[in-house]
Amino acid sequence: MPSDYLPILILIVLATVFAIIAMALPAVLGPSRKTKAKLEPYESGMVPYTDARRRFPVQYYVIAVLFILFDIEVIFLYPWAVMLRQLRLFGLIEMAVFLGILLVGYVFVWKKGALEW
Amino acid sequence: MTLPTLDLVVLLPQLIVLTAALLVLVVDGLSGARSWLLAGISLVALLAAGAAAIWLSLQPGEPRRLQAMAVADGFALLFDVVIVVAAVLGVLLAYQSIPRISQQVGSYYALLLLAVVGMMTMGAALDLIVVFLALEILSLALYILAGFNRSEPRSAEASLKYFLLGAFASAFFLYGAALVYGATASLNLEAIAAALAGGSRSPAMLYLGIALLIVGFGFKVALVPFHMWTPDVYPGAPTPVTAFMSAATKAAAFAAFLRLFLTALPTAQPTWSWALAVLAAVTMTLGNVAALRQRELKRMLAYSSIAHAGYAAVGLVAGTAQGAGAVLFYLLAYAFMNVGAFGVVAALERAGEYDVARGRLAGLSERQPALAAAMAIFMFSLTGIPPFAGFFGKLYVFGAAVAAGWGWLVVIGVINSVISAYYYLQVTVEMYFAAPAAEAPAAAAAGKKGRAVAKAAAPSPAPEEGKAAPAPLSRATAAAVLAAALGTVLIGVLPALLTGWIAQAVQGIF
Amino acid sequence: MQLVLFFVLALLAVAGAVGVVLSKNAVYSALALLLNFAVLAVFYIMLNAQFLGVVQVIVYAGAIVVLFLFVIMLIGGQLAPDALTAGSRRPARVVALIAGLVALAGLAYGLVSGALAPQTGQVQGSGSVQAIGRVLFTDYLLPFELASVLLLVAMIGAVVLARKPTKS
Amino acid sequence: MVPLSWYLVLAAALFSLGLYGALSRRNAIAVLMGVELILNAVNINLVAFNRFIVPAAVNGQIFALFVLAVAAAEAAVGLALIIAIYRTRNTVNLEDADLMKG
Repeated sequence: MPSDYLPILILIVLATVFAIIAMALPAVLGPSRKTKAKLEPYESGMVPYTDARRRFPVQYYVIAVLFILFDIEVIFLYPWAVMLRQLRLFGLIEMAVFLGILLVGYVFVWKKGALEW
Repeated sequence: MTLPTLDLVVLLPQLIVLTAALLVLVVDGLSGARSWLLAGISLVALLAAGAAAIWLSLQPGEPRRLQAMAVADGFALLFDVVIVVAAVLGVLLAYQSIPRISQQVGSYYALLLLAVVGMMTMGAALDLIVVFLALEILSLALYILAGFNRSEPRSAEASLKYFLLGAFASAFFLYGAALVYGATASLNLEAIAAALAGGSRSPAMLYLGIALLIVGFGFKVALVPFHMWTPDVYPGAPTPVTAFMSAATKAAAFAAFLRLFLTALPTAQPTWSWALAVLAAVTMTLGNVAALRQRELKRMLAYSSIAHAGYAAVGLVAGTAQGAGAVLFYLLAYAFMNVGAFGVVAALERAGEYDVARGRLAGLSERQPALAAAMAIFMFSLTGIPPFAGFFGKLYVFGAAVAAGWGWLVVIGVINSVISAYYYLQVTVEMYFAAPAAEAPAAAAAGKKGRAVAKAAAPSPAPEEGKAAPAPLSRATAAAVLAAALGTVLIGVLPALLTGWIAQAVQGIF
Repeated sequence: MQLVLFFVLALLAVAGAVGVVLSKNAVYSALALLLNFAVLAVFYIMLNAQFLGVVQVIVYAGAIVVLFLFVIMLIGGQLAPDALTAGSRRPARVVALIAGLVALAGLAYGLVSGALAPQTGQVQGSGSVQAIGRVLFTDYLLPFELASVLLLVAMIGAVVLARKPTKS
Repeated sequence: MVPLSWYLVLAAALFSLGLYGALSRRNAIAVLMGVELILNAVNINLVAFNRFIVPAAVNGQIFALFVLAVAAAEAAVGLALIIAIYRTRNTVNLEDADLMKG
């Protein structure tokens, strides 16, 4: 029932309020002295030598896509895991087929060198 | 909890092709591209799948079902055969030209086979979810195949256009499916029909849903207001892909279109058949008129394929078993003649070329008489001149429409056939009677002149002649063109071999 | 109470959609899309489809929007290729506006005049993970396996398309 | 209890906005976002119909689940196409980006 989700709603509201307070308080209370060093992105104490907003190499895209596709796989795995006891061997086989097909794709992607950078 | 029993034989053709696709991926991944091996696996699997489909369709008794999801009735299985025909010819055509444009030959064959899995499943689907997933499998595979030529920017842009319009069309299809679900409370085609048998509770919603479904399918088969991707994508895609998708996508989409509308929505037929009749009339006319003005072969064939979608839709408008059978026959004929025509284009094409100018055909009968004869057969058949396959396809489609009372639509169809004769026959005239252009391609000119005399005038080649083709014509391409020509002639000479079989097969969807 | 919640959320969802459509900057479009997706997840939970609500957050908000943003960052929002052939977009925009309005009017009329008599009986847990899993892995087994074929196609596609155009 | 027709009108509104977006935008990524909006409108419809018309079944929700999966796969391929075009056009810029390797 939707009312069961009330605690989650309260949590979301609390978290939002806390974040707002945490960001607002220093702005109101603390002094604001901006220096060049403070405004720079933090790079482990090193002086940054490039702009942070630069473009990535395209090779990363394949990794991102694989992430999406295996993310979809997880949404099927979750109800399967919940139901596995009742599905028994039948469930095991159908998920093996599902994963087998994806595994072939994974091996193909790997062997084609798309995962290297 | 009771677990279902699965009759996997229902999906035997699909399973064979899927296994082959996985095998291609593994072989290509582990041992690098060996073009002949990958093509061989694909060919063997496709032929095996076709044989399995024919074997299944000859089984006596009720069609076998996989739960309430898929059925292996004659209708689905014969459409499998049509798809196999287009795919086999597509593989043969690819053998020479794909390695020229890409190093990823394994991906090509795997995607083609996976597209075939989706196409076959579309014809067999009994549930809107399965129709949708199958449609998406074939669409995604074709978007990628259409953009396979990575060195040609126009090819990639055509592929993006295809993708965006296709995704848009899928969204329409889905919205329509959701509304039909809302109106009937069911996703299963037979349950939808049962829910509508006693009249719909919310007709406005149902008709909106049907309209959106027509838009979705209209995009896939390229009916006219939804055809704008075709003239860009057909020339932009590599020729073997164009050949394959022009015939096989149409077959798969029409299979699902017919089954969905005739099995699930027969009660709404008076409404949708009118809408489709108007679309079919506009499609035939605009497709043919636009094709008249094209100076490039692939673009001309793209518009001509739009017109042919219109002809096939006439059979759907009829909405009878006779009409459904006629569409099936038409698409089988179309698979041979249209893939064959694209095969000839592929043979004439130079590496990295975007489209083939029609002027290149001038004097082809001198240089490559067998190729010219095959092209002439395809052109006659596409026009609808007896005794070729296309004639009987049109005859049956128009006959079914007349029998169902759609006389005016048939009149438009016949007028259109006359218009189409102009540009199809002009191609033949150019091959046989035009003087070759001054810049005749050196590669193609190296024909065997000795054989040129024999059959130059007659439009029917001896089977051996295809093999004796000039050097630049690869054996695989020659075999594809030859097979397509033989099919076109055989179906045209002996249509009775198929009609009885088809008439029985389509009973399953009513 | 539920009606108020519905209106607030619906307003947010529509605002998100408007943001997607009207933002000039692709990054803002993607963020508005995120808002829209997240609000829809709440609707799913209100509609007793809890599992779908969670999946909506994981897949749409967590994956698809991230992929969109990734690509926008990769190539720069303004640099994305034109969808259709170039030319003046004004006629297209007018057509789109008319199409959108006609679609809205038609759909709203069709749906409301459909005079549906909703059966609003209470049903327990029909959207739970168990209920989904029970049906998905028995009755809808074929679509489930087809989904993996679809993912395989997408995987091959990513490898084919995202590689450098190599010319031998 | 919120009536069904409200959900349907909300879905219709999202559909129309998505339609407008997909037709009016020039940027391919924005068009794809419009399509995503339409797919979400579909999902609202499916889930709402499931809840109000066949509350005992879950077939509408399962359809919505597959729509989601397909939307993700579609986005993956579509964005890959966009990147592919971008690369064939602007290979030089992206070669610069490869410097990040070092």
